[in-house]
Parts: sequence; structure tokens; C-alpha cells
Amino acid sequence: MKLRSLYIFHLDTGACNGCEIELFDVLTPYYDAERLGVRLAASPRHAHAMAVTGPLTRQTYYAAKEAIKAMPPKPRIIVAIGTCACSGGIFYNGYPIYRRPESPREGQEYPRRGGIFELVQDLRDEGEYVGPVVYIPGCPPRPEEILYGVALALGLVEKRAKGEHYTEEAGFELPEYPIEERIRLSLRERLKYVVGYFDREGILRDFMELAGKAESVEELHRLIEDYCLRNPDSRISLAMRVLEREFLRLKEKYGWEVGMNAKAPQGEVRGVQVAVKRDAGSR
Amino acid sequence: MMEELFTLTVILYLLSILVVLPLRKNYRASITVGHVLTGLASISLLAFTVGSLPDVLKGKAIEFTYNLGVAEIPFHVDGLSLILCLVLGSLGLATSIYSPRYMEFYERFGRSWLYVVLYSAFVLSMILIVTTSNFLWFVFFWEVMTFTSYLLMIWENDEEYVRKAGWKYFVTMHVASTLPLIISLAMLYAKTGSVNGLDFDNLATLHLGPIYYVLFLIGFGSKAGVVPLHFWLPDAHPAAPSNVSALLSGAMIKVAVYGLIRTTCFILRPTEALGYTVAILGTVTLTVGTLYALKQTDAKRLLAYHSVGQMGYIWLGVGAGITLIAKGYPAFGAIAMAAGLYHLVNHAIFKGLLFLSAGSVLYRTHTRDLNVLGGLAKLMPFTALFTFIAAMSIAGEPPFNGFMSKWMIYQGTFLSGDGLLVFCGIMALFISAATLASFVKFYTTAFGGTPTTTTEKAEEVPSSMLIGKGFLAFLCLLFGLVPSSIIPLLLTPGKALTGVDLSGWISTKYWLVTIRAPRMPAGGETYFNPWLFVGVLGVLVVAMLISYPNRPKRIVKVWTTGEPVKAEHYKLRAMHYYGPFEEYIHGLYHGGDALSGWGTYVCSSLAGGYLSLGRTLLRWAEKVGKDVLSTGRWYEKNGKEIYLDEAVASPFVQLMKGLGIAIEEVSLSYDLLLMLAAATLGVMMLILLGW
Amino acid sequence: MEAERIAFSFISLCLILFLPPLLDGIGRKVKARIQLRQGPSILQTYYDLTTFLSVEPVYPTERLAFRLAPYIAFASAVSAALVLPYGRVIPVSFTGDIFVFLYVLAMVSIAYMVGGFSLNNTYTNTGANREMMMILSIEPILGVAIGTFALNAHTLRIGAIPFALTFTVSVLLAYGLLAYSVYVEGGFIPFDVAEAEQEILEGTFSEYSGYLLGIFKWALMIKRFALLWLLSSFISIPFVRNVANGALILITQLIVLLLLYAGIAVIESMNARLRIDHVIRRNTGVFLCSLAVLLLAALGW
Amino acid sequence: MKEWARRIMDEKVREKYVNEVVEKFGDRIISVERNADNQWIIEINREDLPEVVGYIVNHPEWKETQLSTMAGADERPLRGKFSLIYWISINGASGDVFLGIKTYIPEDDPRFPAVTPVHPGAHWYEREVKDLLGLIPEGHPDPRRLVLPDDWPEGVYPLRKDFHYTDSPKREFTDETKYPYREPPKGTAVFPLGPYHVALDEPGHFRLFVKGEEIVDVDYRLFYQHRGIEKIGENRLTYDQVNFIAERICGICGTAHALAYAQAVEAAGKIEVPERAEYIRTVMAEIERLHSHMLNLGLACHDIGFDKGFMDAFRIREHVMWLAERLTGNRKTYGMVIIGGVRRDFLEYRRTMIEETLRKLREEFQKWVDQTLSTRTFIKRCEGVGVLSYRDAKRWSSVGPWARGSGRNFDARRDHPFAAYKYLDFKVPVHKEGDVLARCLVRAEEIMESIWIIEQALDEMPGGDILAEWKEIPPYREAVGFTEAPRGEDVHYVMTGEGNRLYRWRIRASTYNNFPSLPDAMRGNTVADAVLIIASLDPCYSCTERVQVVDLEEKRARVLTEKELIELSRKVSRRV
Amino acid sequence: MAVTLKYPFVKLEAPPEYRGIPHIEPRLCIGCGACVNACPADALLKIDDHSTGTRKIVLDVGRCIRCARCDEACPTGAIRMTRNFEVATLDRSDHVEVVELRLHRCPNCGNYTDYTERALEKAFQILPEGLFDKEELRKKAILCRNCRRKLTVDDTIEASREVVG
Repeated sequence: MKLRSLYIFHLDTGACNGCEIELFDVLTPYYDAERLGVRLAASPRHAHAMAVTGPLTRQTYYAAKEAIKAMPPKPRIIVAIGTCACSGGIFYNGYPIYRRPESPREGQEYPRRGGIFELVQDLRDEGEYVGPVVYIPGCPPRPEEILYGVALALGLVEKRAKGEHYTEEAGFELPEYPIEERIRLSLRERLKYVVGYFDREGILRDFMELAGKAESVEELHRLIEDYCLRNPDSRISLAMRVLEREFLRLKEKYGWEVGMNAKAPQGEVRGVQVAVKRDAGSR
Repeated sequence: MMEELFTLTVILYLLSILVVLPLRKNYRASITVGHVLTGLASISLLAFTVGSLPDVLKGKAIEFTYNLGVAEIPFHVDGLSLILCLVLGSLGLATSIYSPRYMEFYERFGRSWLYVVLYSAFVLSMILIVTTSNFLWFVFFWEVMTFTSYLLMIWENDEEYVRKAGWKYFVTMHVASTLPLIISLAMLYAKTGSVNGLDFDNLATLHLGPIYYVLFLIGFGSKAGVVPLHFWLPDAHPAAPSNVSALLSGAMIKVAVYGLIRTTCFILRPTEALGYTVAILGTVTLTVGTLYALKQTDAKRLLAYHSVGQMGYIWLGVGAGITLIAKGYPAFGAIAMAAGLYHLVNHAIFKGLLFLSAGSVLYRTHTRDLNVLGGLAKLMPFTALFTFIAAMSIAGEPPFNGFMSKWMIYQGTFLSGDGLLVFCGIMALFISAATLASFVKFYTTAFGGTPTTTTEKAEEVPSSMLIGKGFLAFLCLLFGLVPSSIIPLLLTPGKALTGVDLSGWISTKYWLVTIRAPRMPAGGETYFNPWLFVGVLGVLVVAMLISYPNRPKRIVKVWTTGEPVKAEHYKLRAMHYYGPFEEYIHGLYHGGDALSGWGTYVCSSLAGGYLSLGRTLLRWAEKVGKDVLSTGRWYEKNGKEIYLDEAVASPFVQLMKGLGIAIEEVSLSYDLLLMLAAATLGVMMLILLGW
Repeated sequence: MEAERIAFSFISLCLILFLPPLLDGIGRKVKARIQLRQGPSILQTYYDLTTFLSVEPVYPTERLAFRLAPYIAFASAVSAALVLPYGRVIPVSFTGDIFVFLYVLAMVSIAYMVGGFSLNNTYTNTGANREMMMILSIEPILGVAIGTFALNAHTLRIGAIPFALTFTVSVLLAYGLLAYSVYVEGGFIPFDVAEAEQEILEGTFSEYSGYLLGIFKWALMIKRFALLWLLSSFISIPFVRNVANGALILITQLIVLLLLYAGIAVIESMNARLRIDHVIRRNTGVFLCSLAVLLLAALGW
Repeated sequence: MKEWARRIMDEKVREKYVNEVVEKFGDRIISVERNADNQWIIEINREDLPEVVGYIVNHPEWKETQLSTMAGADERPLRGKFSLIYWISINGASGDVFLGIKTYIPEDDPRFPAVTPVHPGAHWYEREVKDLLGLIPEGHPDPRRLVLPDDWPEGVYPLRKDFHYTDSPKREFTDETKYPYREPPKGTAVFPLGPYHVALDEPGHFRLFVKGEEIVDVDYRLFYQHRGIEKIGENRLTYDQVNFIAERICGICGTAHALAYAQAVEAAGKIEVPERAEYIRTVMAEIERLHSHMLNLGLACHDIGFDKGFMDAFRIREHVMWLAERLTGNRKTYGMVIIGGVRRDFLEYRRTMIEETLRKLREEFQKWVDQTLSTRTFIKRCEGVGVLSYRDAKRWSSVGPWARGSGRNFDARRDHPFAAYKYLDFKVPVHKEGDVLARCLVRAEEIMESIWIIEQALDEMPGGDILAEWKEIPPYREAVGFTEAPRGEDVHYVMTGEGNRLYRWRIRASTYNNFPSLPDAMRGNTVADAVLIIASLDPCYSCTERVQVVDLEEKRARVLTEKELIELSRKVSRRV
Repeated sequence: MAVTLKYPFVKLEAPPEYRGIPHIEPRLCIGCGACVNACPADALLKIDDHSTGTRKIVLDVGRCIRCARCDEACPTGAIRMTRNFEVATLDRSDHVEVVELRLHRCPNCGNYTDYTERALEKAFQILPEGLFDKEELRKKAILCRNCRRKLTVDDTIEASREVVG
């Protein structure tokens, strides 16, 4: 199927507005879906496609059914925008969400049921023609993603997504890090409170690199000071120093002997001094 | 030969009066028989019209005289008369076919014989008005016409509003129409001194003063419903049974135009001042009438206001014609006058048809309130079709007849090279859109959409009613597509007035018309061919229909944006149409509030005597009884929004309040009223014959 | 001569039928560029149209008026466009054809209205209602413009007026009135109240679908084309009326037409849609002012 | 802390309010408990509800007092009773107090006297409680269904604890079970607007009763988007997960909801949030306001066919979206706020990015305002349209720019300083005209203020952690969390529960308080303005309507010349 | 001039911070189910089949709300948010990613336990050398829950018997 003009009617079946606004965004200068021939239709009578957002609540079900029935008999493409329309999303088993009687409200089936598919299936059971359904997941999908989905419906791009089924044959790796695994995990957890989950991987990687290189606590401290000098971002510096203190604390706790790269200090007070220094440095 | 045909017409009408008297016990039979005879009479009148055409086109009038023993009635049938004969014949035929079934609707009133008597007398009087050539007889028949039409109008006399409209009509006609005519008659009689001296030929030789222009303008203007003397019309026409409304609107007010042209142009001289007056009155009339019509939601009242508006077009055309003739553009003036007369014929046909259609709707649904009608196109397909043709005609859409006459009026005004007339033409063009708006409303509210609770049980009207309407619809198409079938006839009055040869100015070949303006650059005039238009349009429509066949396989629900809405609520009602526009011209509608006080004051000081008559009558009425007085108060109380037209007419209203109460009392008893009317008629006749 | 006439008539028919979508596409492109976006392809309107024309419609009513309205609109729009001058040739020409032009063009609106009123739907009804009010309010202005031309040129033939005009103050003002009324009648923003998409779901069109909608939209495009072609002829012909070559005149007309479309696109994108009462008020004001133009014309200025 | 914030959060001022209420009602008050810094819960008998609530809400001196939220809860497992709590906020730059008026309702007699006759703003709350918990408000003017779908059976109350959250009982869907719309007034036609109308981005059904084009009255049915979020939050999700569904209550102002929820739980669990996290929350909330207001201004242009304004507003807004994407990983539903802090930090380069974007934004938005306000047709469409009087705004407890456009002078950021607002300086723009234009101007000015707030916050942002560690939240504690979302105050009420789950969660989106005043603003306008007025409300959450008496006399048209407007817009921009 | 991006006709990278669709790296996944517990939308499923001894970790991108809670919770970094966003498709099964892992089998009773072999290995990696009696731990840890309880009870009885005895 190759359409050069696509009038889309927008059907909100209980969405949170995120997808709607992104759908609007697709029409605006940066994305400009009109260059693909896409326009928002004022009435389902004009529409070749129905852009559906939302998990299909029971109150919208009847109206949405009317809307799809009001479309011309063909092509009736359905563009399910957003995770909710694809499968019910986070709301999938709420009490006002529509599910066909045979669709489980809790279940282990996959792909997960829910969303607009329930309505499409009902309509097909009634003998109404409903065209293909393009699923565009995302919460909300980026405008690019919607464009991609629409382009897919128009036959302008190739499908890229592919289901995967891995088994044990894929192989198993237990990656080894320069520092002990349980300390790494503790540090990783601590870092979440300092810089958040997203930036922690990179910082931890850098830290482990330094920790692997360092032969002693002093060297580690020097390396970290170096690193902070090279990297002017105060937040990363702070994180590194927190890591250093935490690392030393954990080493202290678990005993220095086991799986150690950085050598234990000679004096007992060493670790404390580092900590004091860090406090001064972060100001 | 032609004379005998005319006599046959008269005899058939008289016969119908006689025949029904023995049949009066049987309501249906008497009306059917009566209308068969009137139908035959109409056919014979049409035959007379067609037969006389060759002579009349050559400029020869048909003249004959009926000698009644006590008096002689001279007849003079020229082009102008023949145009009216055509109108009366075709409308008479249509109503005769239509009425027998339609009058079943009024069976509860009984008195079938009286109806037929009045109907025949009414039509016959109009025929005699337009053919007689003696001013006395003219006035006499005029009065007969007024009386009969009044009695027909209040046929439904158990309705309050009918009686009210009736006395409004009766009083206005006598004060503003008959009175000026009788005054002029008296003055002329005084001048000539004999009944024979009142022959039109004779009168034309007199040099009459400007007072006659005024008297005739008032006399015929009020009958024709020209602003500001139109206020009776929108009440009167809807009050009558629809077939009578068709005659009132289609024929009676046209007779006034005939009277105007006959008197002012043929007896008096066409002058520039007269022409401008008529044209401006016409413009004001068409503007006011149509803009009021835009607001109406009562089917027949809407049509009645349009009668006012369309009369404005006729007056504009005639006025432009008179002006141009007087200014020395005889040929072009004749064309403009022909345009006005063309619209006269057309208006008679499509307005007759529209009233008959409104009657059909009334017949089946028992309502004329457009707010509650709907969906009739599905139930009454032929009525819908005929109404559509009539609506498109009156809105002036090609290729229907209304377009042709309006087109000629525009040409006559726009090309006159006279700023004032051009302005009149612009207003006509604008009002044409308003007419369209009004009829879009009329057609779509009654016939569009899905049937409502009021209309869902309606069905198509009986075939005889359809035939009557179909005949008129056919004429709409005929005069639209083949204008040359009638234009030569329409040009004869102009020719007779100016005596010039019009070849080269307007030419008619088969169905083609071309017009030349006085100062138009020479050469390059080509014909307007309605058939070419129909052909192009038809070919395109058919071609598209073949490429994109249009066959619904199944019907889906109307899109209500997802949430169901009841069909009866999901529709704009007639009163909602054009709201913002009406709101904007609100000032025009309700300027009356401010004007009424002022108008009353001025008029009361100007016409003290006039009012003292009313006061005397009021005093008399008080004696009749206090409960009767309440009617007058009712009128005051219920006229919450005083329209501009009524404000202008406030002296009349004052007068009518008094007169009306008297007549109100009388009209409560129909027999009494009838007796009174007959007595008045008899007295007048005696007076006239005695002179 | 006859050969030229036939050739030009054929060209004009092709222009009437197939040029409007292109012009619409150009307008869309210009608008897009003003909004700093790439915009659709210039041919996009053709794609839209062909897609609509290939889609089977759904019928909310079996009423004949509803089903025939698009065809009537289309045929009327094409017929109206045929009385306009193309080069030195007018496919169909006669005296007073300007009124025929107006009335036949009004039939497009009538089809729109009858279609809109033929079913119970307040959206279509309101669209039709507004369309009628637009016509009501713009007709007198158009009338004054025509009246001024008629007073000046003493002819009512579209083909003859631009050739016979002498330029006076009133004629220049009448040009302004004509342009204004063409703009309003064409339903361009801010005057697109009858087909307002966000308010009343494109009015009557909200119930049309598939090829019925396609034909209707095509008809409206042809109507706009006819109106603007009238304006472009009135503008261009007085400048080139002494040129004998019909093709050259035609090209001039086309260029002016393109400029008009581009200019309209600019105005459209710089304005919000007015309300119907604003439109009526504005039009009535213009009409009252335009009476001065008529007065000037009557005085011969 | 800034001087103004210290004044508002003054302990003495706060106690003055509470004491006045306690003194006024004396014996009738069963208990007074301070459950959080600025929140008191006053327990009374159910018979006294209208009087007490009415007294506080309609207090002549506490001008901007309003009903913030009302929650019913099924406390039968705990106490064998239902509970009702009306939360009233005292606003207007005078003090920072939330009063919860609580009452218990026995299981066998689930009725209470309605507050709606005293204060119409309680209309939906009481209808909703009737729908979801089966508590019947006596004397309520509109007994129709509000929240539940039309095909929901009678007598099943989803928020009761004996209702399992995955159940979805149904009844036959027929014409009789359809929502009972009012019959149109005589001589009017129905103009159904929605649920699927092109200018409404969300399903909501407005039934305009029109005379021609003029709107005579409005009836409507909302809650098409009712997704049972509260039930899911109370049953399926843990404290942390609820944040993500809270964010999806509304795709536009998700952060405000997530923040309100997090603040409520933090207040209930007495969790201290690191200062840096508060600043980051503030910046995110303001970024959200930027995009939301630009969106709304753009859509207002779109609804009146002014495509240039629409496209430009969205083009400018895209900078904000991109910024959000770089900062949080997504253009919307940022996923930033979590109980105890935030999830991503502002590294240096992100800070720079924000500053650059703001610079660009201010310049381009200024241009947009100048251009739009000099479009005469735009002004013509917005001026004097959809006028909401101050009285109506107050009567319906309206919030946000919708209320500030009508002269209500309050803003949760200023009157109940949360997050980092107490450390910042800003103005609250208020316009008195109450028409669409006033609301547009309020939004435009707020955009400029937001830019200024973000700049301050970036400058003053302290170091330290971004997330606090918390172990356990004590069960059965109540608190409200509140934020100023772009559309107005969002209030979340939580009652903590056991097993890492909430016991009761009540969401009150800003639009919930604004919607019922919509008919007042719409009456007397034309159909053409309807979508514009709805857009100027900036609806984001589906709510419902009510019936009330038409009061058109209040409406005042305003005439503002174009010059003044341009001046005004200049003034707005010059200030920042 | 026009600011329109050329996408989808040219390739467009999402910014590095973007939370795209999640992806499970099968070589790292130990099937612990932490992500399943963290997921608010139930996009991740843990399906155990004790008869065949397999555990499926199912990721349905079409249900995923991209909150990155799984990313945050995963101990091995197997499930990560990618920057990919082009996952529109006509077939919902394209959205499903399944990792099928073997469950650990209790050497004592022969039943399948409710953790995978990989999880066990990971647990041993985390446990520090020499901190506990590793051999002892290994002996107990590899047992299923029932067997372990039995073993513990047995041990206790034995110990008490020793004390008493």
C-alpha cells in the first residue's frame, strides 16, 4: 500500500494528553508531517486513518466505536500511538479499562493484550472492516517515532523492530571488574543518591579504572584529584570523592585482604584523613 | 372569435355560481363541480390569450362592449391586459385543479356554495378589471374584488388572528385603496360629467394634474403592498386558505400593478419624477419586505413578506422603465418595463406555486410553523421537487424564470448610466441574496433533514393537487428556458407607450435574448442562452455521475462527535437561521420602537380629522360592550415588538383599533357580515348605476 | 480565428479543471514557508484529491439533495469559470454575463447549503447557515463594484469591461472593492467561517466522505480559481489590452493569478479567523463606505 | 529563605487561623491534630460539615480561601467507618495553612449533609464520593453519575476496600442507562462538542444548547478518561511505582502530579528531602510550566485558525522539549521526581544547556508575544470572550491562570512555598478582566517569570545529594502534597498503608476545580468561541459538569485598545 | 528559513540522555526478576515453568512506559535503556523480547528451584572469598527451599540433641 495523502482523525480513548500533544507536535515546523501528506481531519468521514491514543476506557469505548464506524469503509488504518493504545499501558487492568471478556485482566500472555486491539477485534467480530493497525509504543513516543510509524503506514520506510527470543545458547558472562563485585554494587547504589541512576554508570566506570590503576590509597587519592582537575564538572568531582570515601569505608569494613587492588594504608587513621580532606575540597 | 372566447369565460364563471346553489348540501360535489367550471373558464381564458396574441403583438387591441341594458361595459384588451389575462388564466387553472381536494381541509366550515360563489366572483372581477376600459367599471370591479377577497380571506373565521387580519385588510383597503380611487373617480366624473367620459381613451386626452399621480400611487400602491402601505399584507395572505392566498399573492396584487401602469402611463404621462418615485418605492419595498421575510418562521407569513419584496422588484422594473422612457431612452425604457412585467408574470407563477406547496404541507401536517417541520422531502417527494423549483425561481437561480426577469431588471438598472438607478439595482442584487437565504430556510426546514414528530405521518398529497402545482412548475421552467415565448408580449406595453421600433435593442430568437444599453459600446452582443447553460451543467453533472456513481449501499448514523444526540435536537430550527445577520440588522426591525411614539405624535397632529373619525368609532364601540374592547387591548398588549412597518402605519393602527372593534363584533357572526358586505355592495352599485 | 478559439477554449477548460489544485498547493507551500516549515509538496493537493476520489464514501442519509450536491457544485463552478476571458477568448460570452457568473457561482454555495441542511446535524447546518450569511453580507459590495464598472464602461460583459474601462478614482476604488469581495467570497482566512475546521468541523463537509468530499473540495477550489481569475483578468487585461497575442494575455493573467495566490497565502497566515458577527459587521461597514465610490462614479470621477 | 517566605511560614500566623476556627466552634470540635508542618486535621461530627466548611471557605476576611480537595476513604478495616476529609487551603499571601476537616460516617448509614449548597466548589467532590464510595450527599443539587462509565452497574463502589481492583463489572448498555442529559431549553438546538471534536484534544462531551450561534446553556459529561488510577495506586503499585503512574495522570503536567504525590508521602513519612533535590524539582516544574503554557497559547491560536501563531509557539516550545529530553531522557513524563528526591542530577553541561536554551527562548518568545498581540484578528477573537467574573471564580474554587485571569490572587508557589520556591523571588501575574485575552496574558507573563525563576534556581543551586534514603513509612498517616501545576494547584492526599503500599490516595488535578465554572464562562458567547474558551481553561484532566442558575449580569465586557495591549506585552517582557 | 528536520528520510540519532526502548542483553541476564518487581506497568514478566525447568523473562516494549526503573534495579546491567526509538510495527509480536533461562535443579530432591543457575553463579560472585565457609554455603545454597528448610531443621534437631544429649 502506498498512499501519498493521509488524513488522520484523532481518537483519544482515555490517554493522559502526552501522546496527543506529541501528535500535535508532529504537525509543527520541526517535524511537519504535512510534507508526508499527513493532515488532521476534522471529521472521521474524511479520515483514512485513525490515530488512537489511550488505554481504551469503558466510557470512550462506545464513542470510539461510533467514530471508527463513521469512517469510510476503506482504508481505515489504525495508528495506535503510545504504549497505552498498544497494550493498555500502566493502566491496563484498572477497573474502568475496557477488556474483551476473553482477554485476561491479569495474565502471563505475551505480547500483552489491551488497548485499541480490543476494540478492533470487537469491530471485526461485528463484521466491520478495519484496516491494519500500526503500533507506535512510547510514553509518549517522540515525534520522530510517530513520524516513523506514519511513514511505515505510508510505506515510506522499512520496519526495523523484530521480536527476539534468547535462550541459554546466547551464552553467559559474569563480567569481572577491577574492584570486588559486592563493593561495586554498594558503590553503585550509593551513587544513585548522589548523581542519580543515569550518570552513575559512567562515573563508576571511571572510578573503577582509577581504582584498578591505583596501587595504594594515596595513589588513588592523587589519581582522583587529577581526574577532578581534568574534569571541571563539580558534580562529577563530588561523586568521585564520595566514591573514594565510600570505597575506603567498605574496604575497611570488609577487611583489606580480600580482592584488594589499592593497598591498605599503614596507619589506622589514614582513611579518616581522606574523608576530612574531601569535605574541605567540596566547599 | 376572440370576443366569444372571452364571453365564454365570463359565462362559465357565472355558471359556476349558479350551478353550486342547488348542490349546496353536498360539500365535496359542489366544490368539485364549481371548480370544474372555473377550470374550464380558465382554459378558455388561456385560449383567448393565446388566440389574441398575433393581433396584439402587431399592436392591435381587441375592443368590444357588453350591453347589460342598464349599463354598458366597454372592453379594451391590449398587450398589458393580455399579460394579466395570462397570469389569471394560468393561476386560475392551477388553483381550480388544486382546490377541490384542498378545500376538504376546511370542510368543518361548510358553506361550500358560498366559497364557490366568492371564488368565481373574485377571479371574474379581476379578469374584468384588467380588460375593462371604463374607469367607473374599473372602480366597481375593484370594489367587488376587494369584497370577495376579504370574505375569502376570513374563511377560517373561528381563528382570532384571521379575523384580526381580515379587518386590518378590509379597513386598509377601503381607506388607502378604494378611497383614493373613489376620490379620483369623483373628480374625474366631475370633470367629464358622464360615465362614457370615463373611458380610458377619453381620459387620456385630458391633461390631468399631479394630484392624480398621488391618488393613483396611494390607491394602487396600498393594494400592491408597497412600503409603507404593506403592513396589511403579511397578516392577510397567510390568514386565507392557501389556494386563495395563491390568488391573492399571485394575481390580486398584480392587478394593482396593472392599474398603476394603466392609469399613470396610459391615462397620465410617464414622467421622470413618477419613474423615480416608483423605482425608489420599489427598492424600499423589496429591501424591507425581504429583510422582514428573512426573519419569519411561519411558512405562509414568510411567503407573504416575500410577496411584498417581490412586488418591489416589479415596481423597480416598471419604475426604471418609466424613468428611462421619460428621460428619452424609449427602447431601453421599454425593455426595463418589460423586465418588470416579466417579473410580474414570474412572480405570479412561482408565488402561486409556493402558496399551493405551503398549503399542501398544511394539508398533511396541519401546521405551518417551520420550527416544527422537517424531513418532508422523503415523505412528499413531488411537493418537495415543485417547491424546490419555485424556491429556486424566486431566488433567481438560473435556469428558472426568476433568474431571467431579475437578470433583465439588473441590466435595465445597471446599464441605465444613472447612479440612483444603479444603486437600486445594487440593492436588488443584494436582496436577491436575501431572497435566496430566505428560501433556503423555507425549503430546508420544511423538507430537509429527518422527519420530526409533527411530520412523520405525512404522505404525498392527492394527485389533483400535484397536477395543479406541476402545471405551475412547468411554467416556471418554460418561462425560464424559453424566455422568447413571452418577451414579445411583455414588450408591447413599452412599444405602445413609446411607439418605437425595438429591433436592434432587444432581439429574441427562439429562446435567446440579448439586450443593448443606450450607451453600450457597439458590437459584440451575444445571446444569453439558458439552454447552453443547462447543457453545460447537465453534461458536467452526468459526466461526474458516470465517473463516480452514487448509490448508497447502506446508511450510517449521522456523526454526532461520538455522543448520541436525538435527531430532533440535532438541528438548527427555522428561528435559528441567520441569527447574527438578523441581530446586525436588528435596528431596522426594531427601529419601530423609537419611531412609533414619534410617528403617532406627528400623524395625530397632521390628521386630526382622520383620527376623530376613529375616536367617534371608539366611543361607539364602547357602547357595544366592554368585553369587545378587550380585543383592542389584546392587540396592543400582544404587539410587544413593534416592527418598523407598523410604526409607520401607526395612524392606521390607531384608526383600525376603533374600526376593528366594530368589525370584530360584526365578524363574529359571519352571516351578519355577509349581509353587511352585500348591502354595501348593493348600495355602491346603485349609486354607480344611478349616476 | 476559429481554430484559435477552439484551442483557447480547450486550454481554458484544462486550466479550470486541473490548475486549481496546483494553486492550492502553492498556497499551502507559501504558508508553510511563512511558518518556517518545509511544507507539503506543491502537488500535494493533487494527491489529496486523488486519494479522496478513490475512496468509497459513506452515506449518513439517502436524501438525493445530499448526494447530488457535490456534483451540482462541481458543474456550477466549472460553468461559472467558463464565462471568464482566457487570453482574447471567452468560451461562453453574452451580455450581462457577470450576473450569470455570480448566480452560477452562488449555486456552488447553494449546493453547499442544501447539502448541509439536508440532514439533521447542527455542524453542517451551522456551516450552511454561515455560508448564506457570508453571501448576504458580501453581495452588496460586489454589487457596488459591478455598478461602478457598469457606470464607467457601459457594459456588463466580463469580457468587455476590462477592455472598455477608463481609469478614474472610482474605478480604482471599485478594484479594491472587487478584490475585497473576491477575498471574502473565496472564504480565505480570516473569512473562512463557513468551513471553519476547529469550530464547526468544516461545516457541511463534516458529513461528506470519499469521492463526494473529493468532488466537493475540487468544486470549491474551482470556485476560488474562478473568483481569482476574474480579479486577475480585471487587473491584467487593462495593461495588455492592446496586445493582440492571446497567448501573451493568457500568460499575464496566469502570472497575476499566481501572485494573487501567493499574496493571499501571506495574508491568510497572518490572521486569525473572524467570527461571523465580526464578518457581517465589517462587510456592512465596507458596504456603507463603498456607497461613496458609487457616488463618485455617478458623478463621473 | 527569603523574607516573604519567612513571613508566610511564620508559626504565629499559622496558629492564628487554626485558633480562630477552634474558638469559633468550641465544643463541636472533637479533636485537632497537627499532622505536618502546615497541615492540621480537625475532626467534627458529620452534621456540622456544611457549617464548618462553609465558615472557613466563605470567611469574609480570608479572601482567597478555597476548597482544595476532598477525599472519602473506606476505613472500615481500620475503624469500621467511612471517613470524609475536606481540605481547605488559606491562600493570598497571608499564611500557609491547610485545614483538613474530617468526619466519620458509619457503615450502616452512609449519608452526610452536602456542602455544595454552601459552597458550590464542592459539587464534584461530593458527586464523586457518591460514585466511588457510595456515600450519599444529602441536599446535593445534582444526583447524576459523575465518574463511572455509563455501563457501570448501580451499587458497585470501586474504591471500597472489598472491591478487587481488577474487577470490571458491567451492565447492559442501552439508551436508558445512558447518562441523563438535561432536555434542551425550549427553542434551542443541541451542539454536541466532543468527545471526538477536532479542537478538543481529549474526550469530553459538551452539550451546548444554542439559539442559532449563541450558547444559552451548557451541559456536559466528562470522565471519559477515568482510568481508575487511585485504585491501581492503592493496590497494584508500591510507593515508588506510584510516582510513575502519578506522572501519567496528565502528560503535560506530570511532574507537578508526581511532585505533589512525593511531597504528600514525604510529609506523611517525615522524609527530609535534600536541598539540591528541591532546586532540581523546582527547575523541572518550571520547565514543565514553560512548555505547557506555550502549548496552550499555541493551541488557542490554532483554535481560531491563526496558524502562524500556532506554528511559531510550537516551534519555540520545541526548544523546551529538547531541553527536557536532554535533562531527563524524555520530552514528557520526565520520570525525575521520586519519593525523597530526584532521579537525575544536573551536571555542569546540562546547566549550560539550560542557560543557553533560556536565552534563546526569552528572545523568541518575546518576539512571538509582540507579533501575536499585534495581530488584530487575534485580539478581536479573544477580547471580551468567555468572561468569568471574580465572584464565579471564587464560588467554584477555581485555580491557576484560569482564576488569576479573573483577578484571584493566589499561587501555591507563593502562598504555600514548596520545593525551593521559598528561596526564590518571583511575581504572580494577575489580570482582572476575566476574558480569554486576560488568561493568555497571564500565561505569557508566567512564562517570563518561569524563565526568571529557573535562572535564579540555577544560580543558587547548592551541592549535596539529590536523593534521601528512607527505609519505611509509618502506616495510616495522612497528609496532603500540593504543587502549582501550569494549570493551577494540584493537591494529592495520601493515607499511608502497610506492605509498602498506600491505603488511600486522592488526586485532585487543577482542572478538576476549574471545569465547573466553564458553563459560566461559556454562556452568552457564540459557538465559534466555545472551543477557544475551553482551550483557555487549558483542560488537562477529565472532569464533569453541573447544573446551575444562569447569571449573566456579572459579565462585563472590557475594551482595551491595541496600543495598550502592546504596551502591556512590552511591560511584561521588560520586567524580566 | 524552514527549520524542518529531514527525518525519516535521513537517519536521526536520539540524544545520549534519551530513554529509548529497553533491551535485555541475554549474556548478562541472570533471570533474578528484580526488573519484573520494579516495573510499574507490568511490561516485564517472569514466567516459570517448573515442569521443563525454564524461566522466561519477557520484555514487552509495547507495554513499557520507559521509566527506567528496570535499568535502575538490574544488578548486572543486563537490561538497559537504549537510544533506539524506531519500534513502530504492524505486528505486536515484534515488540517482545524473551530471555529463556534454565532454572536451578535441586540436587537433593530433583525439583526445580525458583532461581536460575545464573543467579546462583552471580550470588557466588558477590559473596566474598573466605568470609564464610564457602563449601558449607555451597552445599546449602544449591538446595531448593524445602530441602534447605529440611536441612536446617535437621541440623537444629541434631544440634539440640547434642546440647541436650
